[in-house]
Amino acid sequence: MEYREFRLTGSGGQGLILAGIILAEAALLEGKNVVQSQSYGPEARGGASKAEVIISDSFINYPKIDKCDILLALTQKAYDKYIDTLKDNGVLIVDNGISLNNNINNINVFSIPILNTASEKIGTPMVANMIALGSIQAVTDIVKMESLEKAVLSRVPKGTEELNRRALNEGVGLINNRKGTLNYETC
Amino acid sequence: MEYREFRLTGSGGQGLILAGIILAEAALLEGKNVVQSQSYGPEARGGASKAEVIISDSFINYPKIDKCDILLALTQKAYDKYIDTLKDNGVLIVDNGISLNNNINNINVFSIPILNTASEKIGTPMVANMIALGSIQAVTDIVKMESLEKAVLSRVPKGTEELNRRALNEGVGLINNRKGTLNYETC
Amino acid sequence: MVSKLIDKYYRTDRLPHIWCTGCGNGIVLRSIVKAIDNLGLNKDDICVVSGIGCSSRASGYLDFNTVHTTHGRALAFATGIKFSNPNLHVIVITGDGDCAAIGGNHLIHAARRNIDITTVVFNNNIYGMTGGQYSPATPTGDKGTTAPYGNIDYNFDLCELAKAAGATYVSRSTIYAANMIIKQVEEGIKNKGFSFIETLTICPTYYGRKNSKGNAVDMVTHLKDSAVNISAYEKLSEEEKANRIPIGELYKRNRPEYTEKYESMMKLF
Amino acid sequence: MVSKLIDKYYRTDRLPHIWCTGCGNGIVLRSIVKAIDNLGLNKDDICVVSGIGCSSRASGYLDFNTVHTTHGRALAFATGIKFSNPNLHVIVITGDGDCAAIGGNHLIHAARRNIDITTVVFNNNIYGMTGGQYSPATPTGDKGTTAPYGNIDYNFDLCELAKAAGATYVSRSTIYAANMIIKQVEEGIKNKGFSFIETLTICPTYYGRKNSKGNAVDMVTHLKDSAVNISAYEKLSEEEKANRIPIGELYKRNRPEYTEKYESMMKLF
Amino acid sequence: MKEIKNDKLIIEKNLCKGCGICVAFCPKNVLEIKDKKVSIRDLDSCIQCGLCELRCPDYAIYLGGK
Amino acid sequence: MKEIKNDKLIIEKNLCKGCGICVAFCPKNVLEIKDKKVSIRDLDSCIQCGLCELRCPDYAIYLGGK
Amino acid sequence: MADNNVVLMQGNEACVEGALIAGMKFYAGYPITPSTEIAEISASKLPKIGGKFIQMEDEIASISAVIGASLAGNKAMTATSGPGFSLKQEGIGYAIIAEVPCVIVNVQRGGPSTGLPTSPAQGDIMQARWGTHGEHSIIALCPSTVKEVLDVTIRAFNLSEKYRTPVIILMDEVVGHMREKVELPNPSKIEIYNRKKPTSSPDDYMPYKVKDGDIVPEMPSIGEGYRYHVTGLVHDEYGFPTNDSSIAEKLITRLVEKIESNLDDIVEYEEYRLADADEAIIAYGSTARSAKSAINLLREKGRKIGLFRPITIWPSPKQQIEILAKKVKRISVIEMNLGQYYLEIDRIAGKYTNVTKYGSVNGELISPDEIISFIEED
Amino acid sequence: MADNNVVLMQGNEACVEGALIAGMKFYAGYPITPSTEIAEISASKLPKIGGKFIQMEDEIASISAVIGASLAGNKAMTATSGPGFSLKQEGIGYAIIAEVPCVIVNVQRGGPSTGLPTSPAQGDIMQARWGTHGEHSIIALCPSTVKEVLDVTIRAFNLSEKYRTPVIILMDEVVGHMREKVELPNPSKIEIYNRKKPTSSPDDYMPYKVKDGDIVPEMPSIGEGYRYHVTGLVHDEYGFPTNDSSIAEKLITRLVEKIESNLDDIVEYEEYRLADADEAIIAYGSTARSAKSAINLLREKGRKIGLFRPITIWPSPKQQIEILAKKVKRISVIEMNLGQYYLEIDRIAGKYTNVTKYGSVNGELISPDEIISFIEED
Ligand SMILES: Cc1ncc(C[n+]2csc(CCOP(=O)(O)OP(=O)(O)O)c2C)c(N)n1
Ligand SMILES: Cc1ncc(C[n+]2csc(CCOP(=O)(O)OP(=O)(O)O)c2C)c(N)n1
Ligand code: SF4
Ligand code: SF4
Ligand code: SF4
Ligand code: SF4
Ligand code: SF4
Ligand code: SF4
Ligand SMILES: [Mg+2]
Ligand SMILES: [Mg+2]
Repeated sequence: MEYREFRLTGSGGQGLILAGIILAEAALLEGKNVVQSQSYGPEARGGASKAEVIISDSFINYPKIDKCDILLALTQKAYDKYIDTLKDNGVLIVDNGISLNNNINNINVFSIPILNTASEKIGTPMVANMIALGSIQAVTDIVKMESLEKAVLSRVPKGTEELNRRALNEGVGLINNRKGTLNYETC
Repeated sequence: MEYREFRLTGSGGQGLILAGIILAEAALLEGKNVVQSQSYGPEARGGASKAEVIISDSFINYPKIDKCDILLALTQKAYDKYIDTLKDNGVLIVDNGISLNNNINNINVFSIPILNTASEKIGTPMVANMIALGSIQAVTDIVKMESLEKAVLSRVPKGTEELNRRALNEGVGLINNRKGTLNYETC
Repeated sequence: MVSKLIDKYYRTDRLPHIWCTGCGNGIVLRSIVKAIDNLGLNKDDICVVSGIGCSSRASGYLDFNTVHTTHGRALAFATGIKFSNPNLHVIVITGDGDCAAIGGNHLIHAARRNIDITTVVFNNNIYGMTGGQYSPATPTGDKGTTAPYGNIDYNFDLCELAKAAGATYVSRSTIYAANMIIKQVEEGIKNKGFSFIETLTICPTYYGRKNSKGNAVDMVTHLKDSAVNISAYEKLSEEEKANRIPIGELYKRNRPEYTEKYESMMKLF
Repeated sequence: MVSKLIDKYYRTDRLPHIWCTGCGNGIVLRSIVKAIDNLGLNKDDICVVSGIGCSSRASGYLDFNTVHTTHGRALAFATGIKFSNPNLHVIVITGDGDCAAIGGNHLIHAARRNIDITTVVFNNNIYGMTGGQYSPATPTGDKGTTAPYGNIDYNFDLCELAKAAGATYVSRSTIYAANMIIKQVEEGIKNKGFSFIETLTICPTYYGRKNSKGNAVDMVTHLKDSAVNISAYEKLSEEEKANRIPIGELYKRNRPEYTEKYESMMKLF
Repeated sequence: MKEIKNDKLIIEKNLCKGCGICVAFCPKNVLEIKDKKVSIRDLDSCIQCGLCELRCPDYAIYLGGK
Repeated sequence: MKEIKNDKLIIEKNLCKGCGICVAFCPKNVLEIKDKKVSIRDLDSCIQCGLCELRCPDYAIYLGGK
Repeated sequence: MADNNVVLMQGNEACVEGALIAGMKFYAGYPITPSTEIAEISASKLPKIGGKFIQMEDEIASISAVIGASLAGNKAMTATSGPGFSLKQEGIGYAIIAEVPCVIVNVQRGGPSTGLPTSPAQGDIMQARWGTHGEHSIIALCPSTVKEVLDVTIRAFNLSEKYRTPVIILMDEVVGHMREKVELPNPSKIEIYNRKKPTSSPDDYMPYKVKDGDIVPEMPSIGEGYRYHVTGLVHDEYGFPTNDSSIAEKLITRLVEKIESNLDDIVEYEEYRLADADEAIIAYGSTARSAKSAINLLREKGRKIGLFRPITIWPSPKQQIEILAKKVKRISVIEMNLGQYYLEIDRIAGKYTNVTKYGSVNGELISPDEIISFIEED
Repeated sequence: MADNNVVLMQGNEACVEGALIAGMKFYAGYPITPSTEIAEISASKLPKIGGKFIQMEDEIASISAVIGASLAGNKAMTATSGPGFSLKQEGIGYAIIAEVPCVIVNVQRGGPSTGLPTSPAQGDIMQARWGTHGEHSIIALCPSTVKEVLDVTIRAFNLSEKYRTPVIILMDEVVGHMREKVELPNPSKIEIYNRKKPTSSPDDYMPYKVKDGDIVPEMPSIGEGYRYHVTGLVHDEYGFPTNDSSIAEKLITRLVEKIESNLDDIVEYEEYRLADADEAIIAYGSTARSAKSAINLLREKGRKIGLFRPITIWPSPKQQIEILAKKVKRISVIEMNLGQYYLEIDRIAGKYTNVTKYGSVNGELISPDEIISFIEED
């Protein structure tokens, strides 16, 4: 039975809630069960942002995540705050601007230039969330790429479809192209 | 053990609530237990007025009156409404302007010119309540005249003491002077 | 037997009403009904909403759709009714306490939205129903059972308040000038928007008695003497104004109405 | 480290505050504190009362007696405090929603009584705390999360409302004209009676974003451009007035204050 | 309980509470209070102005034919 | 974390949220935003008018000696 | 994402969706976390279907407008959270005595007072039952999944129309804010109940008389020609205020009994792994989800434990709980408060079995681990 | 009538008298039958003793002003009836979480809604316990005679000061409006409790920290130099808002426990002819008077029956009721509602004895005859 817990973290405005929703919807398209939730409360205003997704083959009872299987962190603050909530042997996907803590053992780390790719390569920081989604897909294979694309297209504003599709694929590329080339995976 | 229930009825403005309070306070002066209550609610506005007093040697538990021992009625309306709440062998004191019902058996009736005495003899309808109190005292002897006078004097506005005392005595007189002369008592 | 007017619009089996001898409420109520008659409205299309108070008991006597709500909330209930069915003529009957004390917030917000409700305030300067406590309309210095030494509050100028809040028709009258009430209620109903009509009435039982204002006739006479038509009022000196109160149509403004604005918004789809 | 002013009057260990980047609340708050400093008041004699909202969080940052109440009720709490201890300088900090939506009734009644409370409204034209719903101060046509197609309500002129209700000092300013806030709060505190000070501020996060008003600088610039001193405003044509808003001291009146009137009444005995 | 059957002025004593408002403000002094109820003193003077009906709080007096 | 120790103008970067208000309304163009925080571009031009302090929502900039 | 009508939906969103399916045409509210999305989504959807959305000046005005709208013939709803729910209590009492159908949603957050605005709680369970003054009964429903929010909202409208009474939906922040898979029902297959309108002529209409065989009086809309009187005072069958004591007794008793005598129709609940259980948990809302997780783990450890989950929380499923109590050796009530529903369960079940409670008020959903240690320890 | 300090007094009047003895210096209210005399008498008496009376614009403003006044150092009270009591609920929650002593009187009338404004009822018993949102406990006292109104009001102030919590006085219309003999206590002999003020310097003062050995934190008045922050949000010991879950748990639990762990001090009750009883009535307020009459008559007929009368109605006298339940073969709960306190008694006593109920909602005091026939029949 598959049961995977995702925590996407960063700052407000990076579109992580939307990313969480899209990830959940993609899983839904494949007939899976999902629960998506996000942080409300003072943090939500302060600039921090957190979205959580559980994907499972069977019905999800307890809807909260304590420790997660996959942690995405787009800011140093988010990384510092949430790194301890990643399970042993969990997957960490971080923007490569973030300096990693030394105590991260038994964790699969993917440090990739998400923000940079967004602003430099695609030309807008707005799509960092899509790049992140692509990278999550590539690392975890939790949903098929078609499902993810379909979910993205149903959620993004008209006229931005191509841009977002490109970002998604860039995210996949960031993972696939660096696989084997660097050795962060286990540190 | 003495336990007596009084119901004073008439129309608003006749001062029957005050009369009830004074009667209760007079009893209090003699160390008795009392409960006084009055009608609130729509009747209180409509012009009808009702005050109830229970006087007892011992503590009064149930504070309401169902059937009363003594009924005072100053208006026809009040008489019609409450006559059935008088106990068998109860005492009825009515203004003589009120036409009595034929079915009043086993009742001691005192039909006396309360309103007339107030306006004609004393010169103000305002003191009808005091006359009524005097008549109640004379009929029932429930409290001593001194106690009643004392209670009256502590409640009426300064400058009206004499007027009220006179009215009280007129009330006593209305009973004493007619005793034996007419035969309403049992009809 | 009652007059044709009363017979046509009242639930006559509920008469006589509960109001005290000389209470002015009956006069205001008849004036409202007369205005409705003059306009020839269909009884089924009228909804009268009231709060809680002596005045608010009025709704029970009228043969319209009548809703006797909670204390102070008549305008909020009425907003739900009018917004739900904009075809209804919604008239709110309220007291000075109901409307301006506990209900003050709903008054200013209904006025702000300019929702098409005609509000008639029975201002007797007191809380009648509960036995004579001072209200936000009790003149400073006057007594109430909760102001035994004289009220230290200032009283609202309710018309100024309604105007500042956004009402589009604002007027005042007295039970002496009952014909003026009739006219104003007609205008208020015709105004597509929030109409605020203050009627000065009398509570001989509490306000009158507490303040030695004499009997009902004395109190009506006082209203007659102190009320001055707005046009004449404006010409008075400040000194003369002090003991006078302006009556008449005090303010009008043109502004699209709330439910109509909503209907146009719905047409966008 | 902070400036001497901030250090003297703020609970500096609670900084940085929770407000968003560019939120105007901090500017208004500093202005209030500066006014207090100018007046040389004793910190122990000041009680700041606020309701619920982003703006109402202000009380927590100030080193006075501070009471953060329930939504809309700050003025009612403040009335109890001031009436209990008339020696206190009571300042109410409130938002447009807190003060004019749920709290509207307490506003008009505090004004009516002319109780000596200085009320500073942080008007950002929106419910900030709950995420951008329209408020009674959101201009007609503007958007909020509950007005996705544009707000069809009219917004209050809060100063007109406070005046009509009985306030004895009424003024308006903007965060651009922060020196004016300082002056007005000084005057408001000095006024023995109910003072109502509306400060126009900005919520870039919700009102700004929902209505494409640009960033904080754009929004402050807009305030700068649209606010006109009352004396100049009165000389404008109706057309010119349409997109302008008058600032300055709008209204003053002399009237005995509530707690003083009560004190004199007590002297009767 | 209608007291006076006439075409001019009808009184419903049942409803009258005797406040005296109609009496006080009748321009022609047509009315009076008798036994705490309104009563017609001088029907002939009545000009059917309707002011008594307009101001009676209890709907106890009204013009005939109305 | 005080950036510039001078007697004229003190900046507390910790508190600055980079809104740009002080920058935009400084009459002498003394300030700029760098790395999302306020920064002094040209201290010499500063006339110590205090407007930046007056309008900084975050108390992150103030005149020296204050 | 409309494939197969399976969508990802937030609890608050599902509430609006259910309301619209049930026929909601009117929403009046005042924003408050964590219920605000219900207002926001209603504001966006209602104008498109000819429905009315209004943001009122406060919660009191909101419930008042909702009652007015319902009297005028619209199915109406309002949503709020604790502080606003407290303010609506007087209005709820009016809807009860005047028998005005309407739906009140309370997405529970931490309390008392402004409390913990963004954290979940189940602290308003007893308030929902007893918050308004005077003798009364109430219907309150408590969904546990997003799909169930949708279903329960439809049911809330149906029950309110059928019993002419306000129905309360008690969510908690977790359920209100989480997104989950929802299979949209086929609207044509859903039973929608509409208030019964009078068929007699207006002249014969007695607005507060229950016809033989009916549960409640028939209810026309304002403007349909039945001009009747509505009041929050005790009233007779004609709708007019009275102080008559026998009428008063009859009215208040009828209002209570129309609910308490129809438990079979009103009460809904779920039994989870109870068939062979010798021990049970009672939980509702999001806490019931944690309880299920806990039960699955406890079962793995060999304990015969199951869950009884009231969906209708008021009136409580008395009979079912009594039967359960006679069967199991222990019932544990788990809730995000310090033991509110526990009081009801203890009263019903305490005569027959051991009733224990576990609660917390820390603003966090009780976890399966907490439940397991409570069950194993105690 | 001041002889021997024995006076005739109305229940509502005795309430003011008691409040003044207890040190009330502030009253804010909004008129409502049958509580209005409390406002009227306060308005007349307070200015004479340097106290403050204010009529606020509504009940919400009244409870708010009362809380403000208490924070400013005055003992403060407000009085109302059902509809107004519903409106005060949010404010009561604030007083609970911010720990502001104050007294709220509810003179109960018929409900729900505007109900039966001038008739007695006991329909707000559960509302007093649960009317405000969020987890909390409450103290509510229920006097039965006019003299007891006076005593209970003094006690209400004392308890509110001691436990820094709002205390509710639940009268009913009968007790509020009747006049009865009252022996005025010698004020010098009455124990008056005043909130404990901080002795430490303002710098060391932690407004929401309970010192060792104390029940509640010390409380200065606004203006005395302790500048602290008061909030209705969950807060830490410094008084500032926090979302920290352990602090939240600790705060809410402490607020509940300061009441629930001090039952010995808080709970007051009367036992009437219970010594040899094998059957008992539980009743409170005016109904308990009828019950005593009934018991006396039943005793004459040979039944060994007695009365247990809770004066502290919340928290309920659990221990005493449990002991009673183990002793008697039947407990009958008699109240002017359809069985509210019955639920509490049934929960506590139902495990040990047969608990039955008799109630009415007709706006009339239950008579001894009714009670007798219920007891004899059932
Ligand atoms: C919530 C609530 N608070 C208070 C009351 C008591 N009450 C009933 S009517 C009234 C005041 C009525 O005054 P007003 O509106 O001026 O009407 P009037 O009786 O003078 O016509 C009050 C305070 C109530 N019924 N409900
Ligand atoms: C009784 C109650 N209703 C609603 C809320 C939710 N609420 C909190 S703040 C707020 C509005 C704040 O708007 P405003 O007063 O303008 O302050 P801002 O956040 O814009 O500064 C609302 C509706 C609440 N806390 N309590
Ligand atoms: S109390 Fe006053 S307002 Fe009420 S009916 Fe009597 S006179 Fe009219
Ligand atoms: S949401 Fe708006 S008002 Fe609130 S802190 Fe942010 S900018 Fe300021
Ligand atoms: S109609 Fe005119 S003249 Fe005739 S009685 Fe009436 S008021 Fe007098
Ligand atoms: S005005 Fe009406 S109630 Fe008054 S005396 Fe005349 S007829 Fe009678
Ligand atoms: S003090 Fe004046 S000149 Fe200097 S930086 Fe600030 S705003 Fe610019
Ligand atoms: S105004 Fe203040 S917060 Fe904004 S950029 Fe300047 S220093 Fe930073
Ligand atoms: Mg009035
Ligand atoms: Mg705002």
